[in-house]
Amino acid sequence: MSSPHIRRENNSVQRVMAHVLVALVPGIAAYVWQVGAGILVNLAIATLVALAAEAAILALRKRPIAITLTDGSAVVTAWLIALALPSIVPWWLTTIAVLVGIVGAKHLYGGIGQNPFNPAMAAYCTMIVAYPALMSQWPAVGNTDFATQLSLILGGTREIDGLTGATALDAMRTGLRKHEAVSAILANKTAFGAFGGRGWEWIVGGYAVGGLFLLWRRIITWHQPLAFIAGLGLTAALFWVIMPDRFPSPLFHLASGGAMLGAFFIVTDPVTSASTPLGKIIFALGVGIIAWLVRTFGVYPEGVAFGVLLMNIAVPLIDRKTQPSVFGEREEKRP
Amino acid sequence: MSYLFVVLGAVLVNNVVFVRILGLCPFMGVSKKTETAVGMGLATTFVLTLASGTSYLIDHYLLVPFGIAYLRTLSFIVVIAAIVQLTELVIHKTSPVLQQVLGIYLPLITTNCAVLGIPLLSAGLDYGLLESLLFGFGSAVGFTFALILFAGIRERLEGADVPAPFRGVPIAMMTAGFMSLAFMGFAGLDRFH
Amino acid sequence: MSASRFAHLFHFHGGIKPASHKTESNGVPIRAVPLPERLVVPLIQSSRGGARTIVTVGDKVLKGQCIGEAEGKAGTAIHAPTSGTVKEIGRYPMAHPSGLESLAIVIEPDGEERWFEYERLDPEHASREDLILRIQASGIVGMGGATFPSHIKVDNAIDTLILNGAECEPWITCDDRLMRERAADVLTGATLLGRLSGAKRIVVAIEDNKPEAIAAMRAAVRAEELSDKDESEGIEVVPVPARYPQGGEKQLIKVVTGIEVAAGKLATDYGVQCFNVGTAHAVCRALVHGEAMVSRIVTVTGNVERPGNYEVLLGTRVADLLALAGVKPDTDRTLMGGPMMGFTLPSAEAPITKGSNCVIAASPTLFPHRPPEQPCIRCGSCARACPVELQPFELYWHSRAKNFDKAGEYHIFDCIECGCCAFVCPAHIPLVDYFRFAKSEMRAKNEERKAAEQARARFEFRSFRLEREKAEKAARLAAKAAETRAAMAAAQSSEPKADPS
Amino acid sequence: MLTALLVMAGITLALGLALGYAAVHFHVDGNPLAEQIDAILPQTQCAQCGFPGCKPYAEAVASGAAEINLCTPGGDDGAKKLAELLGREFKPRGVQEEKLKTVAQIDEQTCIGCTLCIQACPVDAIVGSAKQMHTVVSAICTGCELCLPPCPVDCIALIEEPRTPQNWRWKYPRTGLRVVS
Repeated sequence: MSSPHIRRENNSVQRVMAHVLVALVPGIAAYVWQVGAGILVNLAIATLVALAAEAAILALRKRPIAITLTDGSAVVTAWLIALALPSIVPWWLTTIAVLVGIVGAKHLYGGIGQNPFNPAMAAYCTMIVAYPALMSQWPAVGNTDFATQLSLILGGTREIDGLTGATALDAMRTGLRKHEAVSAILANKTAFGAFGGRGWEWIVGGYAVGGLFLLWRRIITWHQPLAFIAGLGLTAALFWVIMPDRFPSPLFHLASGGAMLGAFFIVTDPVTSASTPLGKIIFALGVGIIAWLVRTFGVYPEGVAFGVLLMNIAVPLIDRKTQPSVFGEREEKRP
Repeated sequence: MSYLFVVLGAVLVNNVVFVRILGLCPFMGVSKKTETAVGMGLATTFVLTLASGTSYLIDHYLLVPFGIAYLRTLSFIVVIAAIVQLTELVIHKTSPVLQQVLGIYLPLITTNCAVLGIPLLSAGLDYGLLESLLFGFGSAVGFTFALILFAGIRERLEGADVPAPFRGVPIAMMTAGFMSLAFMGFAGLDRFH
Repeated sequence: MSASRFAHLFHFHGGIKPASHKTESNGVPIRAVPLPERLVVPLIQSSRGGARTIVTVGDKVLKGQCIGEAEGKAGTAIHAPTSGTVKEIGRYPMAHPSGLESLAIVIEPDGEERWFEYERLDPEHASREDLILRIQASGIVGMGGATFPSHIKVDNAIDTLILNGAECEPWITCDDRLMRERAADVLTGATLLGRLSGAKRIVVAIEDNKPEAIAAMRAAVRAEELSDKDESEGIEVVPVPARYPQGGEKQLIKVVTGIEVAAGKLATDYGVQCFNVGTAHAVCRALVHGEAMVSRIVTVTGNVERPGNYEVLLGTRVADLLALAGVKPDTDRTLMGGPMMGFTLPSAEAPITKGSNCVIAASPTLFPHRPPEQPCIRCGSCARACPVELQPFELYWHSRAKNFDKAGEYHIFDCIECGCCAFVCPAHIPLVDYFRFAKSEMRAKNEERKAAEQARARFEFRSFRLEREKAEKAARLAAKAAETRAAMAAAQSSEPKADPS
Repeated sequence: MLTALLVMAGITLALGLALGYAAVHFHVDGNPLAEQIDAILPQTQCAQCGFPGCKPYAEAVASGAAEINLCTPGGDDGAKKLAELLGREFKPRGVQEEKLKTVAQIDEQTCIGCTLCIQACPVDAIVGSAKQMHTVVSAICTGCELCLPPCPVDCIALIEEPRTPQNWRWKYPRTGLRVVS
């Protein structure tokens, strides 16, 4: 055994993952309060499937099970998947999504730390491409009780026009495609609250609080959240200033869909994000801009996940091209 | 503006590899290292642009006037193959630098499916000469783009503890699949006006 | 004293603040060690060249007498640590992580401690060349651990001399005690080094967690000023913030002068040079008192009853030293050097050498074993801690996959192996181990490549020579044949035609 | 139908003529490949591949006359590099231990000064003259073993280079994780 012979105390991957889980709690609490406890069932299903899948693969590959299973990364992925999917998707959809994420996107690449694609977002994108209908049925806020949600999750018939509601993003895009003005859409629909989706504002706020907690505990750095918010917000602001009736405001973009979850929990994933300071900024900026493009012009309702996957592709190149200069190199470059 | 959409559409939205699923052999074969990926990309850009232009001319001035458009595939293959061979010979003799950069890749793509597919597609799309050239060029840039990004990921994957049955081409295929999935996000972006 | 020119210190990137653990050993004055039964003095004690033995078994030697002559320009001499008899010249385990053996001279002390009398030099009047030669002959090397020969280092014209009293490694306090107790000698050595290298100013840099040492050195500077020597003018004691690896040469130069010494360059290229306080002290002993380097201060600490600093004769076995300090029973290994950069001693039989600044008895409670390695999650903590601003997680990724070309691209040879990255890693990856592995493999590959180049050139030349010889031989034969033919033809033609018909 | 035939024939004829002209006019000689292969070979000149040195083997590989996995000192690593360079399939050389570098050493008591080993050495690493004992310059010796068979008195042995702190190598860290690559 060689140096160093001492290590920082109380420092482990488990601790990092535990912090992320704790930081998700405010958002989940708001979710339960505003939308209903169905999400808890989905979270539980996702967690169980994730742990079981991970354990099975580790056993198959004859790798130490306990240490990897307890590092908490599978649980984080599971929770992010559950939070990204509509909370009333049937149990088998959650299961498939988690399997895609944990097995396909993570363990086929060698497990934690080696996957190029964000497992949660890879799972989400696969699901939205494979099951577009199910993936666009969200519980109408304040309109579904837990029993209904549970029956839907367990595979109950989905004769549920009154139970599902359009999300703020959906309502906005449907209106815009009919060439309605933004102000008119906001005034007419019940999907909107003060600045985002009705009820969802609380959840989004919960995510933001959790994100600030992670920043405070130095689990994440400011680069990605700030750059993501700048990428999405500034692009939205630019178009909104020019044509406020055709493009919704930056605040609306940031407060709806997966923007806040993405800003603090997805683009900050250390494994699949760029790792150099400049790289982190480029990465998250790119995710923000692509998210806006997909939301505004694309065929899919939410762009954050596609933005993340697309930028994941570019990460090795970004990292390579943004290597900070090493000690003494700056002097060299100086004439 | 519409020319810009032709290029952008070909680069991102209808990316030749990820959306049209063309040119997979060089995409898998020459993507182990970023340097070779760049070389291959440049060679493809060169050949594809050239091929688009020539096939447009052949199509427009020979095949269509004589009413033998059904011979497109055949004649395109012949023409493209010959032109690439010709270019290779000329480059080999005249420019050692270009030979170094493109030389070894040119024979590889003489008639790969992307090089043949793009001119065929553009003939079906009723593009003019400039549009055909731009379409060929844009598709090739999209190919280069895909190849370089893919090579970056593959270089990193070299250090990953990928399960034995998935090492090498299988995991590369998986990765290409996820990349393709990601590019689906661009769907619809070229239709906005 | 004039106002400090160092009101503004510079900052180096990264670094860590481990628990310092200095108080265990810095409270007690430096103690002497009773003469051991025998002393094992390795012939190689410098990073740049060894010594050639000039004694034979049975020789009587005096304390400080040269027993190993400097080999080449870079070599440094070895001296008898005490008076006695040469018992053996053989291979002994050395204080090196490999646990390899090296040639050493074993001396049995006679207990008289009689010094060998060198011809005295007057440092005030002797020539610069003589003084530098005396430094080499006295066997002085860098005592911070790097053991670079001081006579080479001092033979460079510089502007600023930094006296390194930072001692940033946790647990080690030998420089601290040395400065507290022998400040005047340290200062004299530093001024001599400064004079030899033409330095206009001398900066004594001490981490601010050693207020007593700072005070002692300041008092020594004041005393020097009172004695009215003109050299005292450019000397200043500068407290630097306690942050590991503050005492790293490049980091300290950056903090004091703002200069970043680039990879492949030397501090002297920028007109700066660092000397350890221990080295300065040794220079003073050698030039002023005529004593060759035969001992050094060693911190013995960790899991021992009586931690502290000892003045140890070179060649004393680590085991003897540990016995003196009273090792506690749950000790499971011995570290040489500090906990950040030191190594586990393969054998406590290894002797103390010129670079051994600290011996730590380690127990699982004081120095817990590393938890199992987990996969890297690219969190970037290591990059934030790296004082050389490398990307250790990338280096790790490529070193682990034995992808050495890539590791080289990410500047693996700039790594100073300070251990900050491994200290902060949440996945408990022994990053430095991977880097050392990659570096030594890369060095070996490089050597192989050079050897292959040489072999190729020699083979091609041989083939060429053989061809040439063959051609020459053929030419010779042809010439000879032609000659004979010509001679025969001539003989034939000169022969009188017997029968002209 | 006839037009089609004529047009196609015209196209192919024109292209064929152009290609034929170019093939003659733009012909280039030389094979830089052998040099690149030679650069990868370890230059021990041991001839264990069956060719009289590294350069001849490189030329044979370049022309396709030899397999890429014949080089013993280069090992699997070298074969892999060749496979990469040539775009050929890598074939492992089978199980082999990584050998420490060895150098030849002549037992000077036994040596009779026959100079046979000197003639065998591909890198001129053995010095001495007839009837005088010979010695190996170990810094140059590649450990190729070619001097062993000619020696009539078996006075040459290969010895491992002694381990010193200079050539000692750090081990690959042993951890719970599997070694990749």
